[in-house]
Amino acid sequence: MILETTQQALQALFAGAVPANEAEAGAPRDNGVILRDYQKHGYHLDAQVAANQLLAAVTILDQGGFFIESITGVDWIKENQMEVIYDFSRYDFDPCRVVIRTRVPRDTPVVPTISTIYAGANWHERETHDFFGIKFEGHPHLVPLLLPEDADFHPLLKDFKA
Amino acid sequence: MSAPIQLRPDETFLLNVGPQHPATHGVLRVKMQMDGEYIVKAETVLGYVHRMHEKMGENRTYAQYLPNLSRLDYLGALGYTHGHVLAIERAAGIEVPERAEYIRAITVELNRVASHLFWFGAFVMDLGGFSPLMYAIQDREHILDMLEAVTGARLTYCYYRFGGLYNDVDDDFIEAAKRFIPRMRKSLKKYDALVTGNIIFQKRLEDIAPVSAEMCRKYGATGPVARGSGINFDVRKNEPYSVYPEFDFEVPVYHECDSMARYKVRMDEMEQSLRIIEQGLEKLPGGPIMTEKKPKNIKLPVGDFYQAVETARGSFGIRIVSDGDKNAYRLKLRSPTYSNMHLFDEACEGMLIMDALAFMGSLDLVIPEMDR
Amino acid sequence: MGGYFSEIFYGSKSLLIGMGITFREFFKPTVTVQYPYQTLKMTARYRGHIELLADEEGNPKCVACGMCQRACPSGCISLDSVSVDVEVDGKAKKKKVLSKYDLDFTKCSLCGQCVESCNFGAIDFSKEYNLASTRKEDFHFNLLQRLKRSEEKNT
Amino acid sequence: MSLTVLNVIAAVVIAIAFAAANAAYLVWAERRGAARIQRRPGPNINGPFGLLQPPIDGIKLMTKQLMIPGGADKILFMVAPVLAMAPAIMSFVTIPFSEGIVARNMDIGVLMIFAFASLGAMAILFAGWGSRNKYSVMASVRAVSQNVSYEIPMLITAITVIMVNGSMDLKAISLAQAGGFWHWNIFPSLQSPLMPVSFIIFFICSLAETNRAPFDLGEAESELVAGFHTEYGSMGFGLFFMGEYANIVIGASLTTLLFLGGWGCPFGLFPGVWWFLLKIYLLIATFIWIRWTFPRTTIYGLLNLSWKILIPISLFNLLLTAGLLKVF
Repeated sequence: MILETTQQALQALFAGAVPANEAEAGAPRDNGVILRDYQKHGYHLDAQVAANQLLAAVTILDQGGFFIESITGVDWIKENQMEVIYDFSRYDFDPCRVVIRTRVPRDTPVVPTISTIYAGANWHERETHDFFGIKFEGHPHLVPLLLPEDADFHPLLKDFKA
Repeated sequence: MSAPIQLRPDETFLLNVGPQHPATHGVLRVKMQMDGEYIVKAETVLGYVHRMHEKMGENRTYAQYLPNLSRLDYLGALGYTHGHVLAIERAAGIEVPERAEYIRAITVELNRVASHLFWFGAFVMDLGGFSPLMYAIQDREHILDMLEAVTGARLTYCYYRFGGLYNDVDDDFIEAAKRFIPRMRKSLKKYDALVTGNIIFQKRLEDIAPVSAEMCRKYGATGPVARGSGINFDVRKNEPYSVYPEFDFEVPVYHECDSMARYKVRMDEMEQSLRIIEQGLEKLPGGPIMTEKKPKNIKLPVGDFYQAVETARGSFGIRIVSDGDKNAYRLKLRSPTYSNMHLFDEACEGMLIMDALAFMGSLDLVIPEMDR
Repeated sequence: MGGYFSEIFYGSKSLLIGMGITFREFFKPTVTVQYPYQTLKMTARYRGHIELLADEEGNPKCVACGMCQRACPSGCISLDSVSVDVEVDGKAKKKKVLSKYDLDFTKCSLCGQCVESCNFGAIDFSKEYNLASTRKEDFHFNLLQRLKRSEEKNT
Repeated sequence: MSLTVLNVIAAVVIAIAFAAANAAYLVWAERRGAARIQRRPGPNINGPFGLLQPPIDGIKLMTKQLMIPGGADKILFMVAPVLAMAPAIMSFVTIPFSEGIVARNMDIGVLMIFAFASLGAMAILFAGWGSRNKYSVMASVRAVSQNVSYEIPMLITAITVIMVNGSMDLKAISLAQAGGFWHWNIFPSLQSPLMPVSFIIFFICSLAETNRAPFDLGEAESELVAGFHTEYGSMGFGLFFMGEYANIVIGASLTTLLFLGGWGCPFGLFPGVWWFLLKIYLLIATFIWIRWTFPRTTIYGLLNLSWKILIPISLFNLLLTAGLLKVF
């Protein structure tokens, strides 16, 4: 039930035809909402949005009563892109795990912060900044959290050499 | 009861709690801006035992990464390894024999009881009562003995394998587990009388440190912290995995939102875990413990896989981004205490330091799990 | 006012119940093991550090294939082999013989991947747990030497 | 004249020796007792039943370097441990162990012990302030407010006993209760029907005054690291420790003298020092038993207990006793 409403709400962010399943999405995929096979992937909805749509997408989830599970990044070095992945889930018995992802250029990895919507995103964003150097615009306190205070390296980048 | 007092943010001092402090149970640091004994503002500093497990996940094969998972949460390690093997099995499409899944559930629940027991002892010790810790450790020792006889380790287990188990349980284990359950129930009654009913204990926890359900949602708190705030959320029920749908158990939920509610949730959870173990031992089917159709070197298909499990501390998630290689391209560990601790900063404002540290104890922190 | 007195009453009662419990515990026997004087027997599946196993002739079963070395997540096993001429059925043959098998126990996480990966049953866990030292070097085990020593002891 | 001086010196030496021996062996008893409650054997390696553990601990403490943290107020820092120990020893001077065994009996013995007991709060304050440690300061402030609040109900109950027995002389109070346990002050009489309540109040107050669990807020090791003696090592810490145990002995002695008939036998037979010692050690065993059973109270719970429960009840008891004394 919540799955369909969330899917529709997220789909409204995209104008025109967007891929609705994995097969249509192609690789590298275009922005849009995909229904995933829960048995295989472990989550239901997979929405790839542009960085400027992020706040709108997260607001939809916040209004839908989702809680924030985690935020992480992936360094796609071959495609010269950086991906930020947001995991959301629900407390009730209508399981619906939503993944919001956004891709930004690797050289200028900047996405808006969602800590204004979800206070708990604060540490997750700081951690992602630690590991990938992704900048979260508007974050109140973007200093290293898990790495030392003076760390200027980003260990999860694929070209990181210790 | 802490009366509402007017805090003076202009006349404060900075209290550095940790990284070496008896209440933080490890190396956690909280910078507290204090007005007398009241906390005006707190900032948690993490990372003192950060080991970059996620990078190790990229450099090691999936099988080689197995021992890492038990180094996250040293008190409830089996829950985390369970999440890892389930994630790989889901992604690679490996079928697990039923007997193996039952043994996994039994051992995970035993480990959960052990973890909660240790938390119980340490929590009461935070409040100044020392003897319950010793009683709790005494009971926990029985569990560790059982698990040691099966897995060969006491804390950092490496027992589950993709598609099954390292080795089978024997009759001794089943007997020991059956003996343990009534013993543990008796102990739980003792803890109830000695600690839960104690007026000093109640006064210290009741109405202290309220965490609203909305706050839990914003911070992504899970596990007993969320259940103590009236949220009926347990991954075992909400998103059933393994053989948990086969078991008849309840999810204890309390609506008081205070430290006492979080305490009671965990105490009740021990009883529910005992029920699961009881049923598991009864239903334990025969058969193999390892699937035969298992590739020697596991390679996952290209894609993005997520698996959530309910560990002793909350919902643990593991995300594997695979590019088809024998290593993960990216491996993210979502640790529950990381989110649970995050709300501490906001929730402890205006609290007495005494209550704040009791609140911290009620969050059930394991620092290596938080720092990863 | 009634709440005031009932709280005092039930509070005191709960305290007395607690004291009753600790009083009973006082007279129960102790449960601890006096470690250096008493020791526990390790269970059959206890995982100590690994050890080489010998065949009937007292030589290591290991064929120096290096599977364990590759399986180890921490890279704590290093082994080496030499080729020796042996006579099998009257014909001279080259055979790989284990010449070195070192375990750096400081890195080992006792996961058991090496034992599982071994196709020849040449390594197993030892039951040793009294391992303590102030020097790291004490945990660089020469397993080949250990095997020789234990074989000598047995004969 | 010189005999009197010798007497006094002997009394002081004995008092110190008694305090030190008690401190050392009460630690042992506490560790053994706690261990039994927790189903461990406790210290049992050094000597039979671990009886050599206290002297070894003492030697260890004495041979350690005395560290003074940088920035600490040196004088206060050094004075505090002595100030913790000295009043405790002084109080022994006036405690009658039996009719004949007392260093210096005074007409105002009760008053003197209370006067010295309040000096203990100064030691804690000095230690906390002098250490230049935020945890220590917080702990000492807590401990002082606790000591001040618990002195009030303690004194009020003591006054009740003094009124009933008509003397501030500990020896006289004890002698007034001689001849069987039914004469003891703990049991209600026509003039003082609430005496058992007074005893419980006095007992709770002596727990709080000696900073014992569940009122050990000055130490609160899980919150304030080690409270006011965080910065103390070696014999500085040792003196605090001895002072604490000496205070426990005094608290138990005072309770025994005021409520439990002093050295009197419960059945009126063979009164003497053995009964006194038996009673105080039973009380101390209860102290230990309580410490290893309960969690710590909060600071406001502690103050609430004193101001909202103990003080009103003890005041009511005082008034009731005063009235009944007039009637009967």
